Amino acid sequence: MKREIPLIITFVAGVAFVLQYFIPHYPFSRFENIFSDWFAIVGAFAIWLGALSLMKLSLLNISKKSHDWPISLVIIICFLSIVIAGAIDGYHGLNNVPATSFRDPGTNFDWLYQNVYTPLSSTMFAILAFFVASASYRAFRARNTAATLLLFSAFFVMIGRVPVGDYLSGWLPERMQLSHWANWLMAFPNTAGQRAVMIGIALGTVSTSLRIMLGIERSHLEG
Amino acid sequence: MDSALIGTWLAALLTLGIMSFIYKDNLYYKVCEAIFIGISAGYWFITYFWDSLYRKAWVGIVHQGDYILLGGVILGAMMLTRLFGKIGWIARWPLAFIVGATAGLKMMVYFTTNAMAQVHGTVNDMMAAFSGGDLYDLIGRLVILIGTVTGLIYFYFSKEHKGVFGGVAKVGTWFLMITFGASFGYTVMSRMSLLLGRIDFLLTDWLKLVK
Amino acid sequence: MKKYYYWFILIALIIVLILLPKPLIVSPTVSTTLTVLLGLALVVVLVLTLRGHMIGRRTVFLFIGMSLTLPFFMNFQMPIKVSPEVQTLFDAMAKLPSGSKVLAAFDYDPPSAPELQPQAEAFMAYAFKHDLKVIIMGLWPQGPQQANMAIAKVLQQPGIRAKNLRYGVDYVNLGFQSGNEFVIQRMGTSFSGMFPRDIYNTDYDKIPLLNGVENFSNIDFVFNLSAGYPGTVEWVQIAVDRYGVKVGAGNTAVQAPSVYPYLSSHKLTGLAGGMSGAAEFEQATKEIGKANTYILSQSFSHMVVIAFIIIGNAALFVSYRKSKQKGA
Amino acid sequence: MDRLKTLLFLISVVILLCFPAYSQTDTPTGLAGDAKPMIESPAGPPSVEAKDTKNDDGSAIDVSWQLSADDQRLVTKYQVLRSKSLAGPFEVAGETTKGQHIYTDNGVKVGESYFYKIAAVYEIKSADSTSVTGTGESQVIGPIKPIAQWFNMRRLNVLIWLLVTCAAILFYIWQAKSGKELYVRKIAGIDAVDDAIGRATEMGRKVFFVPGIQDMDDVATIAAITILGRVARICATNDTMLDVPVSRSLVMVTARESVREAYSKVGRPDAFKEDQVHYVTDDQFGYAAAIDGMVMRDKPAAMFYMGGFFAEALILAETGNNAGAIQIAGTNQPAQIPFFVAACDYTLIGEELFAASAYLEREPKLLGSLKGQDFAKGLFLLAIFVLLILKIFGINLVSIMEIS
Repeated sequence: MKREIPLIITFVAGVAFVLQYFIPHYPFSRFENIFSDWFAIVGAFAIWLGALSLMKLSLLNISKKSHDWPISLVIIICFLSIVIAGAIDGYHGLNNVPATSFRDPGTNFDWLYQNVYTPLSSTMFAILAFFVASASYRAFRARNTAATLLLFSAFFVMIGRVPVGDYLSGWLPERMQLSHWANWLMAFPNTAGQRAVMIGIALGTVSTSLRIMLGIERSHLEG
Repeated sequence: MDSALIGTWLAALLTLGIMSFIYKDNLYYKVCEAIFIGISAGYWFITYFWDSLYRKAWVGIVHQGDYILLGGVILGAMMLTRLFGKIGWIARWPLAFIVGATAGLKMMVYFTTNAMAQVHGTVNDMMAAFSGGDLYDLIGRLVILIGTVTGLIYFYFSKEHKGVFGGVAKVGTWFLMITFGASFGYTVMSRMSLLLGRIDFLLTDWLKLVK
Repeated sequence: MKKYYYWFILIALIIVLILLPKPLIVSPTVSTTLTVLLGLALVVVLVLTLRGHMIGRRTVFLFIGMSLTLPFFMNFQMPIKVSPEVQTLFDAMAKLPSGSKVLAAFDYDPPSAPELQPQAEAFMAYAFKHDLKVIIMGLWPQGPQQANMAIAKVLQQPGIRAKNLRYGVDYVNLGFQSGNEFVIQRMGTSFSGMFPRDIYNTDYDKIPLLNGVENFSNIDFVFNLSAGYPGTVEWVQIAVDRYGVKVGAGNTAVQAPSVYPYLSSHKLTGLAGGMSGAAEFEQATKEIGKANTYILSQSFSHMVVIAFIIIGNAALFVSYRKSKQKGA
Repeated sequence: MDRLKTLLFLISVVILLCFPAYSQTDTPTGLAGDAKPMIESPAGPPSVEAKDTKNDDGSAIDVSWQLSADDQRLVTKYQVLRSKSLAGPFEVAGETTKGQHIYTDNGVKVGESYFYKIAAVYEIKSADSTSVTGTGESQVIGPIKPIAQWFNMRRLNVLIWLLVTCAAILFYIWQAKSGKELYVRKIAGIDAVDDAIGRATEMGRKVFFVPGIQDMDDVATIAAITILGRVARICATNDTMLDVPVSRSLVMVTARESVREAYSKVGRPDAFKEDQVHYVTDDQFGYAAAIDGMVMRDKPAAMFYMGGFFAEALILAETGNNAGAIQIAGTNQPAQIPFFVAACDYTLIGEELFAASAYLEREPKLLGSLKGQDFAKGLFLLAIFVLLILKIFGINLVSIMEIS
């Protein structure tokens, strides 16, 4: 039972979406709508699961007084503060006339979003710019034909996609200018390579999906 | 002090805190990171609550009597059993649903749009370029055809890369490398843009050095 | 140097920056001098590297920081050429008669805002000026909020404020729904099924703009701003290939190269990729904004990265030659 | 000269006189003095046709009409009017701009009958509100019933291609399971593993294996663990120290088992130490920073990066490069492949990672899938050539690949 039912659910849900593609008639069209709605709701619970697991882990850390327990405390405080702000703002919004949303400008939730969430999430990825630069200097080497071609192509794209490329090559005829090189590179060789990768990945996806639906692949149901 | 000013200073301090990582992994960074983890988990939690669970499920079931949505809620609630060790196996049901539905939809969309339509596009464009169009376009389309075919041959694992076949696969790798080079250039562009956004914030909104 | 000295230096620097005259724009001569100095510093790095002294990581960081910061104070203008992909996108928008219904899908979060927010603002301004009806939604929860920010900014333009645009009549924000590509799939049969209410919990049927909007067949154009999954790929796979709607996109630079095959197979109607795409899109729509300011810093940083790659490889080449000579 | 001036004057007078005359005939706005603007109605569309939309679930009807005679002159839009009875009342089902002559009405329900007529509308926009000034209606047609189809015939070609592909995959999986030897080509990056570890042995330095930051539910991590088994076996034979820093606790457990097994297989179970495979942190950048420290301290001779990598790939590859290690990478994350190619000696690109694991592990379901995919690739390549050659002979069959 513990094994069979999930396999049946996987099969039914998967096949419903495949059949829906070919059969427009009721009830297949209806199945697809119901499953899409369910998917949206289950997805929300899946995110909740992630957040609640994080809370559980942090609480365990604090109760066990493991070495970085103050960090866990910070996590919990921040989690609760934005959740409470969002809940209150949302609840007030329901009673307002006309109704307002918890993420409207001026709410506490929006304040946290603008001044805490946005700078932190943006900066987390922004610091990568520094690492790209240092890797350019210290690691990216034309050590073989493949890497050489890659770096040449990168060169044309990097210089051709910003106006400085045309500034430097402005003396050349229109079709020889660097932006034109970059356009050509993107439109043709890049498309070709991307397409080969795309078709390859698509077939890989088809075979993985097929294995999952037929229960040949069941690693997701273990553990 | 108004809340906007406090907000800007807070945002600036948090920005600098994360940036301090490039000097060295330190406590300031660790605290900022913890704030980020907590805030973003809470952000997702409450957003999904209002947008999906309230607006879609609660209102749908209670106000509009769309009881079929209850199926989704039950499956979703099963998901949360993961938090309670012993009955955690129940969570496999909704997981099976998610994995199955995704597999079914992905199988169709990838097979049609990313495989068949790409083959169609390659052939169709080539034909169009043959029958009319300038030399520039013809060469470009030919490049796409050769690149796609040789690239696919590189990813063909059932034959050893020897002789003519090996040569063709080699051409395929060249195309792939040019493609990866383009991605490389674009990724560098993206990373610089992100940092640019933060520097703009620090200079314009916080220090007000630039308009 | 003791550890806390760094803190003193940092705080002193911040104080100096706060006290500086504002706004700080330097003259063309100073700009040129700064640029030349940056170039000279790179030459010094080249010489050092060729002699076998690799400069430290933090020095490289300093270079990139400078190359992004200094251009903010400069007043250079560089002509921007609109690339064919962006032109296609703009042409598709320009063809829409006034009153057309455009679905704007905001599928990104704050980290991608530097690249995508200028596109969002240019799009909104263009749409409002040309009386396009905009229906906003997001497959990413942060998307609708980024949309609100763009609208708030655009509505401050006098020309647009004079139009007295009304929420629910000229634009509407449907908010976010979970479900990734399943959301698009469901919208193929019914928008109101997926979005029974807008962000203000107003019923779908009570919003005038959405009157008669059943599914994609009532939508004239989809404009998708995307930073990854779910995003442009899913919009093309489902909305275009199954429901035949026209989709144009603005992407982060990381994602842009991988959607080119869709452009070539005419599934995607135009693409603005990354900061350069944003600047070109601003040029095309004549809604000049942040991206045109940013593009100078962007140019500088690209040049520095290219210089670093060349320097690093020159060092490799020289050491390779040396080892060959020794061997011979 | 004077004569020319007179002529010019006369011509201008004539032109100016003509202007009001033109404006009176051209614009339909009313005459001066009238309180209400004069209404002029465009002619209705001469004929209308309504048909069930094919290949759908019966929720749409295609309506088409001939353009009104006044399409270019007066019409500003067409309204599609729908009713459930011949007599009405008719409601607006949709609108199109002028010059359009087809509309798909999605507002219908399967099983019911509908009547249609088309109104050509002439509309003037005034400053504050829109006022309709004239309409011309077509004849009513109907009844039409929307019908749901049981199979979307336009998608028959997709079904055939899909069935062939899936059949091939299943066939090869079956073949692999029944013990048939299936050939997979050598992969350069995997062959280089031996040399890289050999070098580490000669130099007496460590080997690092980094299995990415994804958990065990990611296929790339599973493939990585397979490759780790191979690496561990060679290390055990050569008596080279292997270090595996891990970022997920579940991956640690699996990787530890895999390494222990490898050491036992070559008869060196004593050489295996538990903390060779050790958990570092779940945190992305924290993980990268920690490995950075380890690499700087130990200066390994070879580094392997296999599995799912994201932004931290760049930091890792740079670190290994500075330590002077031979680096072999493999990932299915397209965004990171460029960085690995530029900074590593060998890179397994995307599918190669899975092919490598199938090649080493020889697990039937992976091997069979790989062969099945190869079959489909071959088929697609063949299709490209055949379609192009047929085209040269004037036969256009490209629609067999078309999706709709």
